[in-house]
Amino acid sequence: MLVRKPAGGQPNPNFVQCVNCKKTLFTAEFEASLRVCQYCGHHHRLNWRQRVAFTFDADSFVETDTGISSLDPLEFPEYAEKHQQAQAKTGMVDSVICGTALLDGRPVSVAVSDFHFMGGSMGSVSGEKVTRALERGANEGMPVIIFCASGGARMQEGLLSLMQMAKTTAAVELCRTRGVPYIAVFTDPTMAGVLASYASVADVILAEPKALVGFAGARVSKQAQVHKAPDDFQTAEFVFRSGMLDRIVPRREMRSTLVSLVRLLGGHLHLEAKKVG
Amino acid sequence: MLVRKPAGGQPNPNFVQCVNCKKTLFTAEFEASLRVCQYCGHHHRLNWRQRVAFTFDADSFVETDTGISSLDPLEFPEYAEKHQQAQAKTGMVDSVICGTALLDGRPVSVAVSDFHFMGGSMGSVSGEKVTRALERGANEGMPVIIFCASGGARMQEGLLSLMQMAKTTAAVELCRTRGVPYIAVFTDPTMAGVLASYASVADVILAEPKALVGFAGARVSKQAQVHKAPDDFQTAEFVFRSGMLDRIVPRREMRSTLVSLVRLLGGHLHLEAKKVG
Amino acid sequence: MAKSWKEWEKPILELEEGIDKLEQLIAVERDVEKKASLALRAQEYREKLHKFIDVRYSRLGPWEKVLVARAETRPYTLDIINAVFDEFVELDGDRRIGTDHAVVAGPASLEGRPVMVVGQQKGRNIQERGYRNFAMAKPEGYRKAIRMFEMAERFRMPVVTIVDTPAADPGVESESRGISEAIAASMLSMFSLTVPIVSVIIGEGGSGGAIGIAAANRVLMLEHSVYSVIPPEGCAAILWRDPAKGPQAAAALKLTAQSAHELGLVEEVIPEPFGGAHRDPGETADRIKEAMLRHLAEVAMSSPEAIKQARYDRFRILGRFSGQ
Amino acid sequence: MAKSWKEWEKPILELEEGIDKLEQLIAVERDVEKKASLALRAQEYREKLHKFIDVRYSRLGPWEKVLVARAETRPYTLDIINAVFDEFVELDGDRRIGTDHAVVAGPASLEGRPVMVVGQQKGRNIQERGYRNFAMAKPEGYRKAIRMFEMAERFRMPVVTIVDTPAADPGVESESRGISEAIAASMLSMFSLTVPIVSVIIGEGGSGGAIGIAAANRVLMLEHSVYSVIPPEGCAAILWRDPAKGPQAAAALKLTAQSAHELGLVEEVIPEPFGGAHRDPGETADRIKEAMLRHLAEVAMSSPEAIKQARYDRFRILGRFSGQ
Ligand SMILES: [Zn+2]
Ligand SMILES: [Zn+2]
Repeated sequence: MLVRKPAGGQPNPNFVQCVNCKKTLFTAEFEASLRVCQYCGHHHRLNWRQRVAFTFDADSFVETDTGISSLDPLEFPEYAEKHQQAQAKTGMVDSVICGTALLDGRPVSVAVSDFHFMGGSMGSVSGEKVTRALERGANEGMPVIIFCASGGARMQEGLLSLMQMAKTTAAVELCRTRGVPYIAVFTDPTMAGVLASYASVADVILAEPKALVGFAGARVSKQAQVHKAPDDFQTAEFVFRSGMLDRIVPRREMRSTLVSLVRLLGGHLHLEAKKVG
Repeated sequence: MLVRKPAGGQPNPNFVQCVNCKKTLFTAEFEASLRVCQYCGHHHRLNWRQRVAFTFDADSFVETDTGISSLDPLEFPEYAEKHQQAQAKTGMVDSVICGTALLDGRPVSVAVSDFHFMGGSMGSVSGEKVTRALERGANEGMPVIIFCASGGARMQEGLLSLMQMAKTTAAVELCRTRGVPYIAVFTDPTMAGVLASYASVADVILAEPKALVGFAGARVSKQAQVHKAPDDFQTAEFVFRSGMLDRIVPRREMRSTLVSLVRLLGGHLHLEAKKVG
Repeated sequence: MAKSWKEWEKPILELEEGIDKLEQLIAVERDVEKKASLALRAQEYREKLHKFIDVRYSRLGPWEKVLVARAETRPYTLDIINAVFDEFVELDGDRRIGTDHAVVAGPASLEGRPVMVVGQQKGRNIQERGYRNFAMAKPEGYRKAIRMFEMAERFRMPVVTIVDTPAADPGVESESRGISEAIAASMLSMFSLTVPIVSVIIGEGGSGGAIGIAAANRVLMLEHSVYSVIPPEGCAAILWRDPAKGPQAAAALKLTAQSAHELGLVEEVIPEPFGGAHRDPGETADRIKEAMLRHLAEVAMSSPEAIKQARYDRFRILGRFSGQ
Repeated sequence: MAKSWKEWEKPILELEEGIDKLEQLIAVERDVEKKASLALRAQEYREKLHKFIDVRYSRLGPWEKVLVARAETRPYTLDIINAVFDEFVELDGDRRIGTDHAVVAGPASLEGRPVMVVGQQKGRNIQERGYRNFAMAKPEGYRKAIRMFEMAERFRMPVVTIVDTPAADPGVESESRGISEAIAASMLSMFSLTVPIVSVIIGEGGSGGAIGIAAANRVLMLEHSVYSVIPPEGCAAILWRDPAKGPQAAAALKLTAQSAHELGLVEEVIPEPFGGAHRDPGETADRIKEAMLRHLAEVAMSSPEAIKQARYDRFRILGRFSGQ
């Protein structure tokens, strides 16, 4: 997270420090540049509210499916406490928020994963929300946009978390059958069980620069083969070279890129909507 | 080709020499082992009659589409002469023979390319025959088996030959749409325009051991990158490692493998035929 | 709690060795009385062994299940395939870049009916393990599986998948060829099929590596197999920074077939023969075959579109949360 | 017959240089009479040049067409894309192993209507040529194209392909990743679509590399583009063991747009502006756009299934033989 520069013991809210280059930035400028460092270009992690604000038409986002919340089906050690702490810290019910929004006036179905909530891990609730976002798009003919930020499946819900990989992927298949475009955006980090399910089978995949993207924890996959790993292993840039991404999009161009993609790939939905209306 | 061993100036028909290890073989044993050398295992090239005899139920092959023959649409230098020589040498009209046959009692649609006819090259006539074999399978619900043996497209028919790549591939798509299995067998050699069209998009691809299989003439593709090419570059074994083949099948097991595949992949056709009958 | 299969099997092996030795003595003993006495002792040993195995296998803990599921004496996928199917033609290749011997696949005949089989294959010795990559499939393996699924759809063949993997391959090369995409695309392909799919977990159902080929209409598990979102050692390393606490993690993760069944995540737990699948692979295969046939027949009662929808619905309801 | 573009362009370049020099002289000349006389000469030169170009480009032989089609001053695919479409979002990746900059692809807006574009891109200087691999697509490029074709089908977008390649990449790595399969699978994918497909050959239509993305409902060729089963040099090397006999081979192969049209293999030859596409890329793009819109509209008149069938029928009849 951002470390506010201490000034006389108290953090000064007018300044922030870049987590990458450690330079001091004016908070106002930093926010105006969408929390991208003006010196090194580092894209700082966003919470879901910032992501929504930076992406969709002003005040157009309507959160849905707010009523569902997590249980502790396995009575997993310390899960209940950790989960409550995450709720208190973020003000979120779980790691994914879903809803609808307008993008340059066009309705889209949205899910945003927030890494600040238990590392964005996917359990029953976040899997359900992603599924509902995809189903809403499929059923109502709205393009689906999902911002990924996750360490993977949430081990504290055991096999139930693993099942979310299949469930969300099934919902992607539904979008394909219905001809509804689904765009995923990989933000830092997009890993493991999320990457190996709904994230990787989007029609179009965008990523923020330098985002960590990979299947196995870097430790695991480098262990045996560290000599083979390029310097930028498991970054968006590496994954792009591997053919898994469509574009690496700087944050300031993300909204306009999504606007174009939704207009071009969702054109048939627009036409059909017109016919009906 | 096989060189008969001269004995007192006259070739002795009781002996042949292996083109690979140069050992002398009894003609009768050589034929009984399907023209595979007993010493080095070299699979000698077959003409289409041998291929049919070694593969399908005895006397079950019925040649079709015998009426079509080549023109010289580009009036290409020396094409007419070369084509006539090939006809005289092989007794074939062009490089591909098509028809129907039984395989362990089950009807199949068949095409066999014969390398002895102008290197098995694909012009208008062979492209048409392959297309008809695939269409017959698609329309009549018969699995399709094609034995490939070709240097590629026939340049003497220019762009018309290139169009056969698309035409034959379209017929494969028809088989897919109709749920008719199509099995290709790569024999020595399967190259260029044939490999880059109907051959490579078969449902199942078998190959004879050591068959030459590749896109570019070995000279072209090795030119710049000779250091990168493995020793078995453009052999069936290399192509298998590259994930392009299902199995390398020794000739003595080819028939039984095809029998199993036709029975297992064509089971639904059988059931439907039963329902009708 | 035993940390390894070897340690855990020790008492059984010792009893078996004892019986072997007694049998040898009996064979060379000429004195009739002594022979009878030795035979009696052998019988006692046998009963003791039987009872020991019985007790042990009727109350296996989660970690012991992990040990059994990973045992190298356990029947592997090809053992099951060879015993269950009348015929199997292995096919290969992802039509992209390579072969993957961690995945075996191809059409097979099940009681005379064609099915498409895809499974993960472990190796029994060092050479085999290298060749099979410890049953850790690479992208090529999942893409080969997708080819088979697509063929099954075209040729109206029910699909059977056999799961036995610690995980998908986590290597640098697998990352660079899109192991994540391959797993996801494999599930996506399975969800697109209108033919029945039945998956059987016969040993280790290792997280993404397993679910990648287990998006089925019915998922069955052998009694002592396990199915987990993360290897227990990995979980322990993250939670307690101590991979040796695998046994505790195994308990927390609820990774047994019984737990999965209670959570409603698998349709049936297939009982293993006395003392585990490895003590009677033939009987194990028979039971798998019976369950496989029954579930395939049940799924096949529906129309193609309904089969696809049922698969969607099966997974759609998985997850536990409060509220709507 | 000129063996290279440079040699062949020499007289034009000399005339143009002459005119340039005269213009410079005129600019600095103060004597009015001399100025007028120089202007007259410049005008004569200009007329001579115009006439020379006119004569030359109205009777280009097959080999000269090859030279023009390969000219590095010719508009390339991205030049055409940028001029023809209101918007273009380049997408990338084969979702298998890599990127391929010889192929550019993505959704675009054609007069406000979404279309999917796939084209082959040459490079103009050494760096660009390396980056674009001389527009020789690798398996990754064809597999990226397939992704785009499949998206176009799902999202009901007409497809436009732009062909300009000497050949598919013949390297060892392309072989090991299945360049043949990739080309064939790309055609197979195109034949499966129910949306309209129009292909435009703007420069070199190089054998398998070209047809791999040209299995379209309509195939259009720029007036001086070529389309051939084999590069003429390669043909000459095989036929006469002399690659330098490319010009003779070019004639034998009948590789011009006009020949292809006469053989019924392309629907329309798009006339190039005076002196070739490279002398007015804007006008060239306008003409391509007009033809593209017209053919797309014609194809789109049919139902989706009829569009697919029409594509099948278009290729089904290609070939010349006697008998039935
Ligand atoms: Zn910085
Ligand atoms: Zn030999």
